[in-house]
Amino acid sequence: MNWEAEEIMTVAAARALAGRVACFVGIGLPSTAANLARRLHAPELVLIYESGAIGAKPSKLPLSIGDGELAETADAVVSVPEIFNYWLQPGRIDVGFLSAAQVDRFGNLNTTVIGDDYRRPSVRLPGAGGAPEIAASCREVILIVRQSRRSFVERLDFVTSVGHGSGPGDRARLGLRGKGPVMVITDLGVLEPDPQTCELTLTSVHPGVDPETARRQTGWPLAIAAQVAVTPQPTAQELELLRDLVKRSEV
Amino acid sequence: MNWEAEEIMTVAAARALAGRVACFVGIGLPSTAANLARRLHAPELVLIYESGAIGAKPSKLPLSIGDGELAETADAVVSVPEIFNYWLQPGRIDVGFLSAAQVDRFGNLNTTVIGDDYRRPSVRLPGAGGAPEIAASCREVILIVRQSRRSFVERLDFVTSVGHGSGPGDRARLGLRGKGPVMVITDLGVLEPDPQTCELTLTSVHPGVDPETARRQTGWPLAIAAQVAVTPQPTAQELELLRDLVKRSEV
Amino acid sequence: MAELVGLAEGIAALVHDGDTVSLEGFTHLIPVAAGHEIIRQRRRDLTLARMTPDIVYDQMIGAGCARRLIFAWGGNPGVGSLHRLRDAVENDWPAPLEIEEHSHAGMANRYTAGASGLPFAVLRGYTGTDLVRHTSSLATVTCPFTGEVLTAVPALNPDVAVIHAQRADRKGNVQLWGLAGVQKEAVLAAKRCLVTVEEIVEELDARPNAVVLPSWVITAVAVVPGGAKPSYAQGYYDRDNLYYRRWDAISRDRDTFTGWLADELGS
Amino acid sequence: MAELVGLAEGIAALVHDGDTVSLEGFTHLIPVAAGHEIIRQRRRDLTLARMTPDIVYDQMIGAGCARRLIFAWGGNPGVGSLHRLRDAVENDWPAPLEIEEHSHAGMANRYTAGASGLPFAVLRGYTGTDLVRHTSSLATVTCPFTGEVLTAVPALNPDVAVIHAQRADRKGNVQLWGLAGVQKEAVLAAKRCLVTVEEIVEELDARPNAVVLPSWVITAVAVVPGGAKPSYAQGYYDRDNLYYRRWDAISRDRDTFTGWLADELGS
Repeated sequence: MNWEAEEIMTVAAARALAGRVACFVGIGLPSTAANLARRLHAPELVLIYESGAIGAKPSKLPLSIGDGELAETADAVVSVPEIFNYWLQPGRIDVGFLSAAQVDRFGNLNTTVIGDDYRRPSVRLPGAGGAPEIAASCREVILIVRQSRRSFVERLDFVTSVGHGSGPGDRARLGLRGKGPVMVITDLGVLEPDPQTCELTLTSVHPGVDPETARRQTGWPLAIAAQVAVTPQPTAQELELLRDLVKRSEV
Repeated sequence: MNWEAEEIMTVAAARALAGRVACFVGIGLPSTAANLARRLHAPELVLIYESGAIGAKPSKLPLSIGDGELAETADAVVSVPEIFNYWLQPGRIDVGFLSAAQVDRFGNLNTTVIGDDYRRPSVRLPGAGGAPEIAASCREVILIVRQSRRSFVERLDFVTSVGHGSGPGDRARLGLRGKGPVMVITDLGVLEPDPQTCELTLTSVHPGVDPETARRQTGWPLAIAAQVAVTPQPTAQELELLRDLVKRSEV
Repeated sequence: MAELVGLAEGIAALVHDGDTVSLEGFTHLIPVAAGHEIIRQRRRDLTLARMTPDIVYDQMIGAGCARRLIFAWGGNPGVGSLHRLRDAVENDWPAPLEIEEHSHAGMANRYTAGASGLPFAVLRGYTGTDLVRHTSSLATVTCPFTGEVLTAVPALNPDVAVIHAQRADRKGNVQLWGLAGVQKEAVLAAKRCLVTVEEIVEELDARPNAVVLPSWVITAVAVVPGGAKPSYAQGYYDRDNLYYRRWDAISRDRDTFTGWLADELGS
Repeated sequence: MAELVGLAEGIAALVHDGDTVSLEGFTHLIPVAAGHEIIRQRRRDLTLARMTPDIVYDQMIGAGCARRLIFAWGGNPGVGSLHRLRDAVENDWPAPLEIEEHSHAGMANRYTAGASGLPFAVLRGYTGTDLVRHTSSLATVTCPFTGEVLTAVPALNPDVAVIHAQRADRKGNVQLWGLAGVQKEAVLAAKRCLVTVEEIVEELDARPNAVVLPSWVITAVAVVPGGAKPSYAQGYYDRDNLYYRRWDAISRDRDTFTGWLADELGS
């Protein structure tokens, strides 16, 4: 079957959830990937939405983080202060899924402003939401960001959420208790932090993508692993379930 | 109708709740008085129990602070952390009802130990429970204590809950935001803090009680108001409702 | 005890120019009708607080009600930007908008501290982010037992909280269920509060995941059926997802927006 | 994910000599059967934590399980003293008992901090009382915004929390309703936890005021019908008030108590 770049990105993200118990889900691609994973290999995956739904099992993709079906299908519904204080903050949640307008080579994220002047930005983005604490407290973080020179930047205009800070040891120094980003899934491939330097390194490309293309779409000199793997093709089952999910969710 | 000392004490306490909206209720005589008030002049009085029942309307006296009927009849049921943090601490509750093993002339309370050595007391009492924060945070506090030289003491063996501390201005200095004890109801009469000195002063006696008897039953030289009122006789209705309540509540 | 009022009367009595106002609702039960009434009554210089300002705050900002915004995430959920919010921040239109920016965890804890009668709350948050450099209402606090340094946020105690709930009884006890967001905390933190409800019922029979706010902590209740549309009220109506998409087109352009404002709110 | 175990097996696996153990339950849903099993298995040197130690802690203390008690109110609710607790504190029988004493507000906040992954909690409490002189786990903290001085209590993170709930499903999701006390906080604060339940059901249908603890935060579930007696389990059985009165007579005298211990628990 043929597929779009966004589809393989979502499928790769869903696959990355194998073996996880609980996942803190942001809206958009992370939610699509997490719900796809539940339909594929991870039927018991616990989806946690910051609106207070723990163990939500939506039949279609919620358009917002607080759609009614999340509460109706959840194992437990709690208040927003409780979801952050009792569930996210202590580090109970295996994996947090985040996206961003900008990401840098250490997996730090910007969702706040584009432009040099915070008070008078050229683009005002939505802001932090739950991201800073998801990035800080989940045991691991997976990022999903479309790869381009505009989004993969040398220097963030604003650090909204901390990945690996300025490099090795920085998370520990800041008192951030989760591991930080372990994987960045893009429409071109997958980047992982180098175990020594924490710098994001291209470790696989999606079928048909040249590592040099990924480098050209990155705003810093992208490190490329000695062995670059190729993402296995999306299976027919993966694509069918994904398309069904997206179709059922159209407004 | 004839009545017992404990009955007029309870009736006097119930009367003292006139005009109050919400009352934080301890078990025992405070609970009896608050439930009597609901049946008499204060049908809308909101009873709050530290077990998490807000607006409980028990049909009989709960034996414990967490009897099932409290939750079943409550307007809202919340967790124990919530009852203390969201409901008691901010000073939303008009009146707290407390009792104690010892009370001193400034309405400070001991429910912890009898004896000089905290680590090896002659009598180990139950302890603080909710009392220190009820005494600190309710807008006003009413005490119900049987009056004797053993309970009305010159010096507490342990300060579990602060009344007026060591006198005027002490509550403000300690950062306690409620007014503190406004009334001590005993089996002999009623004591109120002197507006200048905060010292508990006998302001009324129950019918048939001589102020000198109250003084003899007090472990410090009891101040007696220039005009000592006499508690109005319990009415037949008050006594009947009280006795019915007590009878229905027998185990 | 809560007073039963009309919506216009309730807004007139409770919301004043210059107030700090929280219209809370985390996607669910957003008090949209109340926000529109604030626009109709031409309130000015408000400090609008909310975890997730969405289209009703976009409308209030575009209508010129707000001087300041305290928030954590300002977007059109599932759709994209809030264009009126952006136009205010990027271009001062229709008026400059000061912003005070937090994370969700920080805002939730600010309300929690406010509801708890505490001056601040402690959390693990913000560390290493640029929010620390730009948001003045952040500080650190040291654990007196372990020496660990944590983040402190100040209590948020709005002058007025406005929420929408499914129903109330005649005494003014309010019940809401489903995703309950931070509404209880906002109400308990506020100096006064207005609750719009779908209906008044004789008896608040028990509902799963229900939050009951007793009458004696509520200032006023107004019956406003559909008062949360285009958001949803669980058990009453669904989210109008199409409207959120349509808002993107309406709000993108100043003239379209001012036309909408005149047509829909006579403002 | 929670494992389904027998009670004896669960206690053997989860509760070890020297542990800090919280059997929580605020009058309702007290895990009495689990406490009795701890006595039967002759655990020693436990630090017993609980807001309201009542007769099951009196029994455990009298049986010699405890070295230390962390608590706020230790009485026989509605009846009077806990005679075994008193005998331990006043006369070191059967062994000396260290005590660490708090208020309810303090204990509730200690569990809340524990559940929240924070090292401490802030409250308005204790000020001016003698608890400040005798309880070492109290400190002050200054608000970085207002300069106000408040009370700090350290997080309480038991090695094991034990609670009783009405029911669980086959996956080990636990549901309890009615007065829920501080059980959620105790479970989330603890390193591991055991939940005894009245029954396992196919489906946890919604209940008013229900708390659901998902399987993945629970270590083990044991089916123990009547496991909260003589306290009560709302929807299953009432509080046996008479037993609380009878306990006063049984516990008042060491010989009567040791007879009870031998007869009832073979200990």
